[in-house]
Amino acid sequence: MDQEPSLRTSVAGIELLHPIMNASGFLGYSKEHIRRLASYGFSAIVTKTITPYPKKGYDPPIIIALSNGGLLNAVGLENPGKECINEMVEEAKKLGIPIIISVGGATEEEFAEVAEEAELRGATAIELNLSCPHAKGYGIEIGMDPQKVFSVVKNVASVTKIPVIAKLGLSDKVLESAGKALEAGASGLTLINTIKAMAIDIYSLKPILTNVFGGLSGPPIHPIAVRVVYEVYREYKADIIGCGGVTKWEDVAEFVVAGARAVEVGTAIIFSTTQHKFVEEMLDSLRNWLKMLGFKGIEEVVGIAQKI
Amino acid sequence: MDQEPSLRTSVAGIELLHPIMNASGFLGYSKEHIRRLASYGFSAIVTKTITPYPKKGYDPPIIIALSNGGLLNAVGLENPGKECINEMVEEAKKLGIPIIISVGGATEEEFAEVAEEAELRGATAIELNLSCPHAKGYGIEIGMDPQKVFSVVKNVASVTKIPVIAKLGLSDKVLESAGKALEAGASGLTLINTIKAMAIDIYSLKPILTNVFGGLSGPPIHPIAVRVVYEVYREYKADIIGCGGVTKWEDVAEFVVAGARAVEVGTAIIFSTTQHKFVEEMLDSLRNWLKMLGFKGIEEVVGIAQKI
Amino acid sequence: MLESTRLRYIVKPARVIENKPISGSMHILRIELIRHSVEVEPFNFFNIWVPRVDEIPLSIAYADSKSLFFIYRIRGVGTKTLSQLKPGEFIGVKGPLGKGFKPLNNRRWLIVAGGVGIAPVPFLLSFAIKTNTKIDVIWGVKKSDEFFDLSNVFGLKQRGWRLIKVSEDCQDGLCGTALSVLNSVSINDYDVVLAIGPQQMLLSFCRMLKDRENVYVSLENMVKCGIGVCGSCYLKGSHKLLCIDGPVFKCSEVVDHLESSIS
Amino acid sequence: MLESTRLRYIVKPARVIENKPISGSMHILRIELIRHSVEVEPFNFFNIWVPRVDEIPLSIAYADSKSLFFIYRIRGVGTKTLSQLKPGEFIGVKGPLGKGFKPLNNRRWLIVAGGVGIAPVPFLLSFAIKTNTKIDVIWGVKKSDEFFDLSNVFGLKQRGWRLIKVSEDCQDGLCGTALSVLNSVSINDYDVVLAIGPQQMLLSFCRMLKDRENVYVSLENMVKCGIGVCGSCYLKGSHKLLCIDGPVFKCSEVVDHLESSIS
Ligand SMILES: Cc1cc2nc3c(=O)[nH]c(=O)nc-3n(C[C@H](O)[C@H](O)[C@H](O)COP(=O)(O)OP(=O)(O)OC[C@H]3O[C@@H](n4cnc5c(N)ncnc54)[C@H](O)[C@@H]3O)c2cc1C
Ligand SMILES: Cc1cc2nc3c(=O)[nH]c(=O)nc-3n(C[C@H](O)[C@H](O)[C@H](O)COP(=O)(O)OP(=O)(O)OC[C@H]3O[C@@H](n4cnc5c(N)ncnc54)[C@H](O)[C@@H]3O)c2cc1C
Ligand SMILES: Cc1cc2nc3c(=O)[nH]c(=O)nc-3n(C[C@H](O)[C@H](O)[C@H](O)COP(=O)(O)O)c2cc1C
Ligand SMILES: Cc1cc2nc3c(=O)[nH]c(=O)nc-3n(C[C@H](O)[C@H](O)[C@H](O)COP(=O)(O)O)c2cc1C
Ligand code: FES
Ligand code: FES
Repeated sequence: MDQEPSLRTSVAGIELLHPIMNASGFLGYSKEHIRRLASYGFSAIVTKTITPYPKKGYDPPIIIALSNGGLLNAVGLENPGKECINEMVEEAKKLGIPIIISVGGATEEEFAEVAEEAELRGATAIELNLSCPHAKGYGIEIGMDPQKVFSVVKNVASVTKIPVIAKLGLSDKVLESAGKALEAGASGLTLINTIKAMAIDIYSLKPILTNVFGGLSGPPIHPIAVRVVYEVYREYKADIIGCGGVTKWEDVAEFVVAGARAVEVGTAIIFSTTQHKFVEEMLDSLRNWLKMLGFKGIEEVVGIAQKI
Repeated sequence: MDQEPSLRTSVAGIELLHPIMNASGFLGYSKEHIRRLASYGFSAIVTKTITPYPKKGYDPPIIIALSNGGLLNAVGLENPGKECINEMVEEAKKLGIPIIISVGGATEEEFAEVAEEAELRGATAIELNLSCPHAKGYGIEIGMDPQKVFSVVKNVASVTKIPVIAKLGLSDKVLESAGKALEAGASGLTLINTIKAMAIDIYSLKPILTNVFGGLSGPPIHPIAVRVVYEVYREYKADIIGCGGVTKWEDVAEFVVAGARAVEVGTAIIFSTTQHKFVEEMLDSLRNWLKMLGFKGIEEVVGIAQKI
Repeated sequence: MLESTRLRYIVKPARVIENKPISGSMHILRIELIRHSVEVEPFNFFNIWVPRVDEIPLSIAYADSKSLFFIYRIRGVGTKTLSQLKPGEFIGVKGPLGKGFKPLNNRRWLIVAGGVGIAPVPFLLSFAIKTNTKIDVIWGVKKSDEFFDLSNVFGLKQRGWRLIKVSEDCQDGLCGTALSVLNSVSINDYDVVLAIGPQQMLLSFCRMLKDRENVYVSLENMVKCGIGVCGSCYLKGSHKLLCIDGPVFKCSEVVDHLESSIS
Repeated sequence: MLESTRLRYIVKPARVIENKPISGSMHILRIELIRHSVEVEPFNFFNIWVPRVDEIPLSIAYADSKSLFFIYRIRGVGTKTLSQLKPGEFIGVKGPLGKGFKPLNNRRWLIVAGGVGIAPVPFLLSFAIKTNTKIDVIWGVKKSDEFFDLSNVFGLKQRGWRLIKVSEDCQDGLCGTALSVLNSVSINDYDVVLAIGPQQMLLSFCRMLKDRENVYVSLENMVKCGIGVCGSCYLKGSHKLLCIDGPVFKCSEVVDHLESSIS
């Protein structure tokens, strides 16, 4: 009997039973949310981006599906503030699952404040959201500027001992920003966030999202995300979490061979009609794939497509 | 009897019977290509990007379809050099259709050289390709840098009297680059080009395109392109040609209400099973739409979604 | 499957055909989708996009081959603006959302509706008529002028269902609240008992009938995205989301939520 | 429709099952698609992706429920590398590309194949057998060791078709070129006469039969994208593209192209 290939992986020092976690912003600011996300079978839970104080977010419509298979959102980083971290971490511990707190802020100090709370409450790691394309002052303006990335990451890494992962979005300087994040002490990178986009209703002749602009996610952005992962891995051989348009197991595989040690899934959760099985189904297929190619574990194929 | 709404439009001083032209790079470097493009019913023909001297391009695979509904290409600006402009312009004149020469170059002088040839041969206008995401030195490096955009456009505009349209791609500074292009004398803007992306085969574990990276086009990029058009129109009220993922008449309408006076269609040509009818079908639907909303012509709705 | 989910979550353009008061406190909205068609079940809801103003979850009140109908009460800015839309204006709808909840053949159902909680009932009745399920509806309102003629508005056949009206102003129908009438009904005769209306009413309902298996409520909660992403509609103490697991739940699933929501 | 076009243009992973010489100059490649299935017609071709090396247009030679077969000759780096792939290795295929060209019921066809031009013939014969069309194949080669046993390789039934072998070295079959035999055939007996092989042969063929309606050639041309975008496969003097309008054309459509390609 052949042994089943292993899907165990580690990223940024976090040990994972398998490479599939959820993407930030799909639920994730209450213990109930954590319970639901855990029931999907993710190997770790990533929370919604948490800011120090409650943030109201935009008025609906905040999330809509598009005819190109993607999702467009401008939630506006709505969250109840850092107080919710405690109950989420407790819930995750009860369930025995690693929990990564996504951290947002308008200033370096705000990032550090939430990160400290996360560490204090016993979170597994921190993901710095440096890339939201539609929350003014909280997002992509930071990730686009390698110097700002450096100082936010540095500031957070200097006050916390748990792993710090920097989440970057698509930008002209994403490669440089990635380098700066690593230099500043990030143990890993999540690539990428949504891409700024919009949709207009051609009958009422109005933009649909209340915020007018939003972030595009889902299958449309996948080939772009794979490209970013590939380029960043090629340059830095960093620990990368691939994010963007993972819908089928093949997308996970593609991210991994491009250089990701794990992936995050967002949009696909919603479109799946078998939410409580689809992670498991992807894992089965990934095992079969590794077996077919003669590999013993998924870590063997991380970045293997770089050899050309 | 109601009068049919008019689809006549003008962009960058070019009078068009209707707003739908082809996007550069879908055929377009021989008289035979022009004839075929004309047979699709476009209101103007845009050629493949022409450089002063023949350019070989990459080895196949150069263009592949993706499971997300998009197309990924790295053709490498293959073209026979500026000598082919003459026969194309002659053919277009024979067919009575405006022809826009897409111009590429590795230096400011090269852009000017092709532009002069285009004017000499009697082309209707010039589209400067400042945005190819995969042809080293010929593309997005220019469009990303507002100063370079300024000097290329300026240089070309100073040697030609026919309209100069600057084609820009997605970049952090697209708004600024658009402004610089207009300042330098561009009569219009084409927004946007493909977005840098890649695809990896998970069995052979290799990137599929010979060039590894390519440009993503088609429905996946449409909401991003609409956003760019909307932002640029909001800022400058410029003459804009919307480009990116136009597949159905609704996409044309969306671009127009965002601020475009015309659109270019690329990827959809290939996936259409009724190539010789699909422009006509879109035009019919656009007329019905305008009628339903009570407008007399498409020019009335350009940018109308800016009023929010 | 995937495609159909996606289609549900797209904001589909629609035209207002009719939009007017039908009773002292309620309005009826009739719309036609412009380019799509949808399949709807009772208790599905739609997020109604009022351009540049709001996205409002409303239960499907009735659907025929061409139109979708909604019944709503003005509560805040969103519903107020909605009520001002004129025939010919355009809106968008995201949906059908939520899980349908519909009768199998030859059942007996009891519905207890409070106020505008009546909204999904006409469509439910039309399904019941088709499946030969008998439905008794207790409809309670504060003021009698809230009543409208259920069967007339949607042309429902007067077969297989009964309406028991109850008003607190005692001007029409029985006198009291919907729940007060429930005490005099023999619950055991029904395969399904379902309440819909204000949270306080649902809480009392579930407390009254908590030991039974077949009692349901159709809940309201803060619905923002409607598609299971934003988390705003989660039920406290549960991992359920109203927008994709509901709006109909067993009392046992929501009693914690109701207890902690109503202080 | 749209979806099916897209699927054709995706590079679909495939595994090499068999890849070996079948005659003095030709190789046979048998592959299995890993995750897709395709519907193929005679004269469709596939762009075979040899990872990191090339993408090579090859005609479908035969297809059964599980496998696709190709017959090819080594010409340059691409085909050379292809010939070195071992069973178990992975490639990708884009296709089926081009328009199919298949017999209606109960026709008579004459095929004139030069060299590796024989590639699409086995699949065509399997279609002809099904549709009761009678096909005569004149297969000319330079050296007799290029011949392989058509029916054996693909297990074709020996019914409804005849093979006339012609070699320039006169070691096997008739002596001469495929076209020289054509002179002694009564063309009028056939509903369709189609030539496939080197350009020079196709040009001579079209010149010989230019006054007839039902004469076709299956052309080769520089195919890069295979999907009608890059323009490399255009026919000179025409607005046709080989990759989406061909590879089979009437002689009248391609004679200008052939004349100007061959100097
Ligand atoms: C599944 C579902 C089905 C519903 N069906 C109907 C129906 O058929 N007819 C009907 O009249 N009403 C229905 N409602 C309630 C309706 O959505 C609210 O009345 C409406 O959203 C109020 O919007 P507003 O802007 O007018 O009020 P606001 O000014 O926003 O608020 C007024 C009050 O309405 C409630 N509310 C506001 N927004 C929401 C929201 N997004 N979701 C839920 N409650 C909200 C709040 O409790 C608030 O106190 C339904 C709600 C849900 C969740
Ligand atoms: C529709 C079509 C069907 C074909 N079917 C078969 C077949 O079934 N069996 C077979 O052996 N050959 C077939 N060919 C020809 C085959 O594609 C070429 O032999 C092959 O591409 C050569 O590649 P290479 O890298 O080995 O040679 P290269 O080193 O690239 O070139 C060698 C010669 O092959 C020709 N060639 C190169 N690339 C192409 C290309 N992309 N398209 C066309 N010709 C090219 C050129 O004329 C060149 O002189 C077909 C060609 C087309 C267009
Ligand atoms: C509705 C929604 C909300 C999101 N909220 C956040 C967030 O709070 N923080 C964050 O870092 N990313 C957020 N994202 C981005 C996702 O985490 C992810 O980067 C993106 O959706 C791409 O992945 P996907 O294609 O799998 O959805 C959000 C995305 C969506 C669609
Ligand atoms: C195969 C291919 C070749 C292209 N070549 C060019 C080119 O030569 N010059 C140019 O400006 N844009 C080129 N483009 C970009 C298109 O003109 C267009 O901007 C892009 O495809 C988005 O439009 P679409 O989604 O309608 O295809 C090319 C795109 C493709 C797919
Ligand atoms: S309303 Fe957003 S998750 Fe239910
Ligand atoms: S091969 Fe590219 S157009 Fe035919």
